[in-house]
Amino acid sequence: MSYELTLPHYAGPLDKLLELIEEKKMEITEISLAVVTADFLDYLRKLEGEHLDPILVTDFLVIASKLVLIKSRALLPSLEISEDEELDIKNLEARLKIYAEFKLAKDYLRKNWSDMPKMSSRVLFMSLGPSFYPPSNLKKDDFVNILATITNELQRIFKPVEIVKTEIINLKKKIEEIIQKLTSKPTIFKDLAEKGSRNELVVIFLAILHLIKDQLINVEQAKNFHEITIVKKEKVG
Amino acid sequence: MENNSPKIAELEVLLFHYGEPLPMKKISRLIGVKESECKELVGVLASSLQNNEYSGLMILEDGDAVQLVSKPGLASVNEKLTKEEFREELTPAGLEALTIIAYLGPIPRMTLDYIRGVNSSFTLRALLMRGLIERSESAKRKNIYEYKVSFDFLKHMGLGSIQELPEYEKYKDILSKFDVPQIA
Amino acid sequence: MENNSPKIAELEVLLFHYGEPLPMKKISRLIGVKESECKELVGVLASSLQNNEYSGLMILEDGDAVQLVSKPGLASVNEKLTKEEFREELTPAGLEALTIIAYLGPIPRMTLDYIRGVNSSFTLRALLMRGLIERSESAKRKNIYEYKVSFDFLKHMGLGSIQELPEYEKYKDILSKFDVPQIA
Repeated sequence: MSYELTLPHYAGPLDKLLELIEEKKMEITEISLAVVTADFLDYLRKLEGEHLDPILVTDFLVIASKLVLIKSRALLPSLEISEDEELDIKNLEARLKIYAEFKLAKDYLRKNWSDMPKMSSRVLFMSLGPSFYPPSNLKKDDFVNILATITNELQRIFKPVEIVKTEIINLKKKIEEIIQKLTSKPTIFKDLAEKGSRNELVVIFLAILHLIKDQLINVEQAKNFHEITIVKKEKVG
Repeated sequence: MENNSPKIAELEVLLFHYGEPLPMKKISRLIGVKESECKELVGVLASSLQNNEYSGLMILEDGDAVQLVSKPGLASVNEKLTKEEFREELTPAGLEALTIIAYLGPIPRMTLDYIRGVNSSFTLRALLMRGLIERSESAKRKNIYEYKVSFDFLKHMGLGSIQELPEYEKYKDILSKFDVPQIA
Repeated sequence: MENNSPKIAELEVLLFHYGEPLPMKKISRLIGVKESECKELVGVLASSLQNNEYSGLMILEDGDAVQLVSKPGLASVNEKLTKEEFREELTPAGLEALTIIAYLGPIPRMTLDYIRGVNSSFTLRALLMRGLIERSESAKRKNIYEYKVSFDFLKHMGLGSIQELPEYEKYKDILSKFDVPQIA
C-alpha cells in the first residue's frame, strides 16, 4: 500500500516529464525529451535523496533510462541503436501524448467526484431475513486448498520489493566508479563501458549527466560523430 | 399550489432506502414538511405509482406507517429469483470469504478486504442471508461489525468447534500476520 | 408491438427486491425474454423513471448488469441516508488510475502501467478493496485480469452509466490513434 499511502503528493514520472516540457513551452517530441532529460535526472536524484518508496524510484529510473537513450542519440548521432530501442523512443513520445490527453479527463473526475455517494441503493434482498442454505460444494478438505492459494497470493504481493531491476545499475556506485577511473588525462568515453552492453552505456551516460550537473567534469565533443572525451575538472582554489 | 414533485421524489427515496414501514412522523421530519402535508404527498405518490403501468411498486399504508412494496401480481418473479439465488452453489468469492472468516473470525470487514484484496460487502451480505456467518458489534470498537461462522455452518461441516478445522492453528497464525496495518 | 408494460413492471420489481446490480442474463431468464429484448426493456424503464418527476429512482447500467438507485439530484435526503462508511476519498494515484480505467475499461494492468508510467499493482489493490473497481478474467486471454469501474464508482460520480462521461467516445479509442505497439 505504501505507494498509495506514503506518497500522495508525489507525481509519477510521466507527470513530471510533462510538467518539464510544458515549462519550456515545447511540443512533445524526441527533441523536447532530450532537452528536459537533465532536469528530469535532477529531479530523480532529489527523489532518491529523500529515501522514497523504491518502487517509485524504479518507475522513474525506467523512464530515465529511455530518456538517456534519447539524449545519447542527440549527443552522439553515430550511436547505433536497435529496433527495440528505436521503438522505445517512439513509444515514450506516444505514451506521453496519451498521458497528456488524460489530464483533462482527470480534472473532470476530480471535480465531479463526491466523497459521499450521490446515489443510494438497497442491500441484497433487503426484505428477507436470514435462513440456512448450506453450500454443497464445500468439503472440509477444501478449506486448506483455499487457504494455501490465499497465502501464496499474499506472499507474492507483499514480498520485499526488489529495489531496482538488474538492468538498472546502482547509479551512485557508478558515479563513484567513474570518478575513480577519471584521471587528469583524457579518457575515451567508450572505455568506461567495461562490458560494453547498451544498458551499461546508458547508465554511464546517466551518471555523466549527473556529474555535469555537479560540475565535476567537462564533456567535450570535438565534432559530431566524434568520440566524447572526459576530463576531470581541476579543483579551483 | 407549489411544485411538490421534489418532495414526492424524496419521499420515494426514503421509502426505498428503509424498506420497512415508516411512521408518518419520521417521514415528515426527514423531508421537512408538516404531517398533514406529508399525508398529501403520500397520496400523490401512491396514485402516481398505481397509475403507472411501467411501475412494479406500490404504497402500502398500515395505520400511521407507510411502506414501498412490490405490486401484488408481481411477487412470483421475486420468489423465483430468491429460490434461484439460494439454490446456487457458493461462488469462489463466497467460499474464500467463508474460509477466512472460519479461521480468523471474529474479524471486521476491513481485515477480510485486506486479505482478499477486494471489497467484500456484497459477499458478506450473501453469506449472512444464507445463514453461514453471523455478525455482531465489536467489543473493542464501536460501530464496527465483526463476522464469524455460524453454529449451523459448523454443524453442517461436521465440526464440533472452530478448533477442529483442518490445520487451524497453522493458518490462523499465517493469516494473522497479514492484518491491516494501523494507518490513519 | 405487444404491450411490454407487465415485463417492465416485473423488471423494476426484480431490481427493487435484489438491491444489488443484477446481471442482464439473469433478468432475461427470470422474466422470460431474450437478452436483446431485455436491454430494450431496461432502456424503457430507465427513461420512464428519468422523465417522471415524481420518481426519486433511476437505473444504473453497465451493459452487463442493472441496478435501481436513488437519483443524484436529491442531495438533501441523500445526505441524511448515506452512512459515513461509504465515504471514499481519492489519492492522486487513485484518481489517475480510476480515470484511465473508467474510459478504457475493461483493461489489463499492463496497459494501465504503460499509460501511467508506473507500477499500478498497489493502487489497483487499494481501489479493489474500496469497491471502486472490479476485476474479471479476460475473455480473450486466460490468467489475465481486466479492470473496470464499479457501480459504486458511478454513485460517487452521479452518473447513470460510464457512457455519460464527457468525451467518452473520444477517449475510448485513444490508444489506436497513437499508433501504440502491441501491449497486453
